[in-house]
Amino acid sequence: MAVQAAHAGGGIADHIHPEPQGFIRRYVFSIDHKIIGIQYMITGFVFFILSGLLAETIRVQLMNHAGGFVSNDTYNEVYTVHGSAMVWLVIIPIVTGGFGNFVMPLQIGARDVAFPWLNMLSFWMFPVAGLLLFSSFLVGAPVAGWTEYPPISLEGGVGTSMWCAAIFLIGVSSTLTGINFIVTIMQMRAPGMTFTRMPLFVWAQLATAPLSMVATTALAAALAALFIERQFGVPFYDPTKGGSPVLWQHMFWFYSHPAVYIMVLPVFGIVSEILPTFSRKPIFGYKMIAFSSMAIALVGFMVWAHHMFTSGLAPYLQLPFMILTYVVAVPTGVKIFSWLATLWGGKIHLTTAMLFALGFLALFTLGGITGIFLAAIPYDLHIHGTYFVVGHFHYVLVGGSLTGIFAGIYYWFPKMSGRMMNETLGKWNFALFFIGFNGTFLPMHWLGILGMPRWVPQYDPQFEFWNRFASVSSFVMTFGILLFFVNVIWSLRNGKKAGANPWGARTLEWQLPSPPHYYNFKHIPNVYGLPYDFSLPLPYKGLDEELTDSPAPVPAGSH
Amino acid sequence: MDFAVLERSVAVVGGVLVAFVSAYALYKDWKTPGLDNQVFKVMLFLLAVGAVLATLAGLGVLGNFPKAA
Amino acid sequence: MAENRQAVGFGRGFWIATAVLTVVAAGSVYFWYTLPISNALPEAILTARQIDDLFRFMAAVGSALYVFIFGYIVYFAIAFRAKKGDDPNAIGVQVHDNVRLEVLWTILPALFVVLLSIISVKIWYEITLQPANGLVVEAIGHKWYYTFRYPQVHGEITDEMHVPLGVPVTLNVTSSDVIHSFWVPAMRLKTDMVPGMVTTIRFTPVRPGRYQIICTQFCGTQHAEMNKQVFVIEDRPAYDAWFHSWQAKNANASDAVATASTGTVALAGGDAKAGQATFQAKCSACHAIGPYSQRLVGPGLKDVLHDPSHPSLVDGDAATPANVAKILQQGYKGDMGQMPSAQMNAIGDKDIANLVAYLNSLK
Amino acid sequence: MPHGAVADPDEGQVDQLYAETRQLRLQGFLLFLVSDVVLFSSFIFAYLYLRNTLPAWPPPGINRLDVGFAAFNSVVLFGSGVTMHYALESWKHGKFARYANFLIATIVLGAAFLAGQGYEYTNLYMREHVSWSGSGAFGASFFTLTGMHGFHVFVGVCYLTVLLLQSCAGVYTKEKYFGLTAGTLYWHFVDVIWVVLFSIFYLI
Repeated sequence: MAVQAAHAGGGIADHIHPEPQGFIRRYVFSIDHKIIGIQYMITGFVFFILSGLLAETIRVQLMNHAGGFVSNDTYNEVYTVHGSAMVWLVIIPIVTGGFGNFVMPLQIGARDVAFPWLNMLSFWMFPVAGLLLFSSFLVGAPVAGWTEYPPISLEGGVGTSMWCAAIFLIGVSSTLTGINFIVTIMQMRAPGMTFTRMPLFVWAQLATAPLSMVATTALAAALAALFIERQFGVPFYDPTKGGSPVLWQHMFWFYSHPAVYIMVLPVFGIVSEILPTFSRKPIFGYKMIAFSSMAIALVGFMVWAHHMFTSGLAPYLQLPFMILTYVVAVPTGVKIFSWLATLWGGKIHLTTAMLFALGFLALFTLGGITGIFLAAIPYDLHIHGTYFVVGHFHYVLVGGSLTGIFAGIYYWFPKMSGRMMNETLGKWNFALFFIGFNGTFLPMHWLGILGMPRWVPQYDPQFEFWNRFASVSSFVMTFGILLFFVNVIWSLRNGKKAGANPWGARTLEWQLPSPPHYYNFKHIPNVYGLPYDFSLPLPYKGLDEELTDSPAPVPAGSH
Repeated sequence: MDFAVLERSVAVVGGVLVAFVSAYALYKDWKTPGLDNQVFKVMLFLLAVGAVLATLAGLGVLGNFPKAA
Repeated sequence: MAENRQAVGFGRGFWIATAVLTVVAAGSVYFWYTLPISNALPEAILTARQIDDLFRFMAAVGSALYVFIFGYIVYFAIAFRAKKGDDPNAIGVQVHDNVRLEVLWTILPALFVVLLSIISVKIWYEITLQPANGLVVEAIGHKWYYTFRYPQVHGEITDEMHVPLGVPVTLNVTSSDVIHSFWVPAMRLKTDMVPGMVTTIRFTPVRPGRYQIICTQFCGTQHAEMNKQVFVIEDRPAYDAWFHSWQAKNANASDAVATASTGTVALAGGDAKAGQATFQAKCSACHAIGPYSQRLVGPGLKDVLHDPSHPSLVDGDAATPANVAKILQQGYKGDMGQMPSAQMNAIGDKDIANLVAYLNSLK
Repeated sequence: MPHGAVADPDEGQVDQLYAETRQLRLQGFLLFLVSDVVLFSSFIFAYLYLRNTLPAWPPPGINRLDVGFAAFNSVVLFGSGVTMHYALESWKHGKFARYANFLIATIVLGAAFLAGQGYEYTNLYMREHVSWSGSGAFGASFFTLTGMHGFHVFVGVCYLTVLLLQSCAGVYTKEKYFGLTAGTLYWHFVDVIWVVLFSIFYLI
């Protein structure tokens, strides 16, 4: 066919090819965005289990003020790999590579992402990076925390260099995915889907993709410099050879602050889909939510030095960073209030997905508020590097991102697998997770204020009670998460058949069969409205006929 | 002939040449449409700037020469 | 639509919930403002009180806000839930926007940001602009302990840190190996100890007692054990006694490791002869006694103080004895390596004076 | 425009489709170049930061870089940018022989630049004893950045050679030549990065 010959390089017409039939081409080295999305999620959850075990090792060690469960060095390795893996191998790949790949092309009415082969390449860098990172345990894993501040990270064996290589690789993957998503969203929206008709999840991905692209590249530079300094003795960071340790901190945080938004913005998108669906209400303040995502992404590039208030920067340099960090509170506040207003006056169906979305709202808000404490230089001088910080970022990343990930899985699982998840198990999962989570991380704020530093395998006996409390709570949380995996595995076999649109949702992906066909859309639909108006007919024309007139069913498990 | 003088003369002459040609190309392309052409225009402009810098460096206006020891 | 909104959204339940939340929020504000933080963690310096006040302010506003957000989440989830008897296709109130509300919740946080900025900048100025005229102490981080230097005490004090009550302290911190951190929770102050860099914090202790110094920046295997204490001593004679005891104890060990990076070295009475010996022992590995261009690691130093073609030193200062002494004392982070400081070279003020005298004698 | 026009590709709107995929690839390639710019910018930031923390630059014992030869070498690279521009222009106007000449000139100039840089490295290493790992932040930043750039030039030279061979083999037509556009974009990018590197290393 002439069409194929003209587009051997990839692009829209690629999916006019016949569906691959072999197992390998179809499920392993697939170029289908849906399969790749699911691959990201499965791989991400495998690493999640591994780094979850590491987290429990930390909590067991801290049951006793004198430690004693593992040696100091092992403990240091454990939390370093725990942090690095959770950030780079779990949350970022799942929210961008996972949900972004599976959901975003379906929501914009595309047959695939812009560069399917590149997409496959980005995915395969991810498990390789993960293996590299975890195999550093065999040779002595890095110890200096996920931030790896030199000069301490210049010491030690080859493990830290492996860490550099692994993160570099995942960074390249992230950059390529960012490029892929930007082009996809800019170029491949269905006709009629203007920017102001895009679902908010797509907006969130559009805000995230430039962050992954630009910030991650800056991190790649920092990592490359660390790597060549470690391996070839080229002085960038070593002060005794003319380098500067603070240089690393600038370059690292220039990435790692936006990285927080890479981890959280897509989850904002997930929540912005779930809340209107289960409230049977349009999202409140669509434009403000979309705009605030972009504002957060933009300001996110200008606040990195708020992680460095104790690093000896010139005082006049610190002030603008503090104030810009405060400014982030405004768009974030706008989002939270808009979500609240979306709930108001709705017909709320408390499905598990909705519970997790509400849980996200509750936990993330608290993480945002404690962020203000850390942004205020006078108070940051007190709590920087303490358990307050640990509590804060776990509220943002676990309470925020991970809760949102669970919400997203409960929401889109029927679309991915064609089966419903068990709602009873799901509600137990939510309850145990929510209670255990708060019990684990809430006391940490107070511990930090009272003087417990982070990165310690032993600590002052006065903090023992709350540490034990946190550890026990973390077991509860772990049990809750275990139920999640049980639920997924059980539902894959035994879940109720989902049908096309079990939740009565209105975005495009729910107008397709579950799971969607290989090509997604036989005919690309025309879009003529926002997907959130429950009182109006669906704003799509030209959808595959067999689905357009099926009535919106009641969400399962809502009573 | 001193090699250093030669290379500087080439830098000056070549720099002027490159600056003029790229400025001319920019002028010719000024109204071309399309994303790629917009990028090309920025690139040509920067190229002209670079050539001017190289010329000035060759003339000794910018940058430092090692002192004749 | 309006009646509908009245009935569904702003009925009695909503106002009762709002009233309850307001009471709870007020309670939380009261809680934070009366919370006796200083019982749990003493406020040992002048600014600690203000820092705690900033905390109270943020905690009060934050928790009040949180009470409303969390409360409304729970209230909405219950009040607006789809009930068993409802029409399965029932939908919520179809509102998209409310410009007034959105402007309100953009402006209010923005105002809060402005207010908070003003308050924190004010407190932060007070922290940074503490008086500089008191005691100058230097703290050095090592793996995994702290040492201190006091004026007129030779060498490093390996004991706990002692400061007299009410005297402003200027603390210069640095590190001898990796990044450490100097945190006294009771002082609400922390600064990183970055190798190759001197960072200064200032404070005035106002409460006698014994407080923990803790390292919060990961520095290796025994990071968790890197603690020391700071004694704030009310009894001036007791402080003086401690001070004199260290003066005596370090009187001889003194020149092994000398005070660095602060204070100027007295150059009078430098002995060129002794300087030459020190030069041979400590400097000749990197510097030749030859012209500037005779480079080993650093430049030749034969006429460092008398060379008209090199009127300034590597750090750009004029080539004067005092500036040479400064480089000898503080070191210089060069590119072919580091010109070690007096501390790293293990030379004292006297040695510096001798060396300068020696270099000055070369022509 | 989003891809409504390809809703039914069976009708074979090849040129329409080419325009669309070309737009995709163009944007993708430009974004790739943007991320490469960020990579260079990060290292440039590192260089300027280190330079700023040191009291004197170049550090004592290291002479200032020889701007004369660098200016000469820069002109070589900038000249190759101009020839590349005219190579693409010639192709667009169907003057394939002229295109080949210009492209070969570009490749030669690019290779000459690499040789010049090799000469400069040798000179620095042998005469001035400046090395990558042994000369502090100076050697680290100079060799890393110019080395990275040199690597990009090398890749570019290879890339352009492939393009030359491909165009000889008839891969591109007068209408469909996105590969050549991408090559030109890449080569201009390499030039423009050098404008920055030349300024910050030799001129300030």
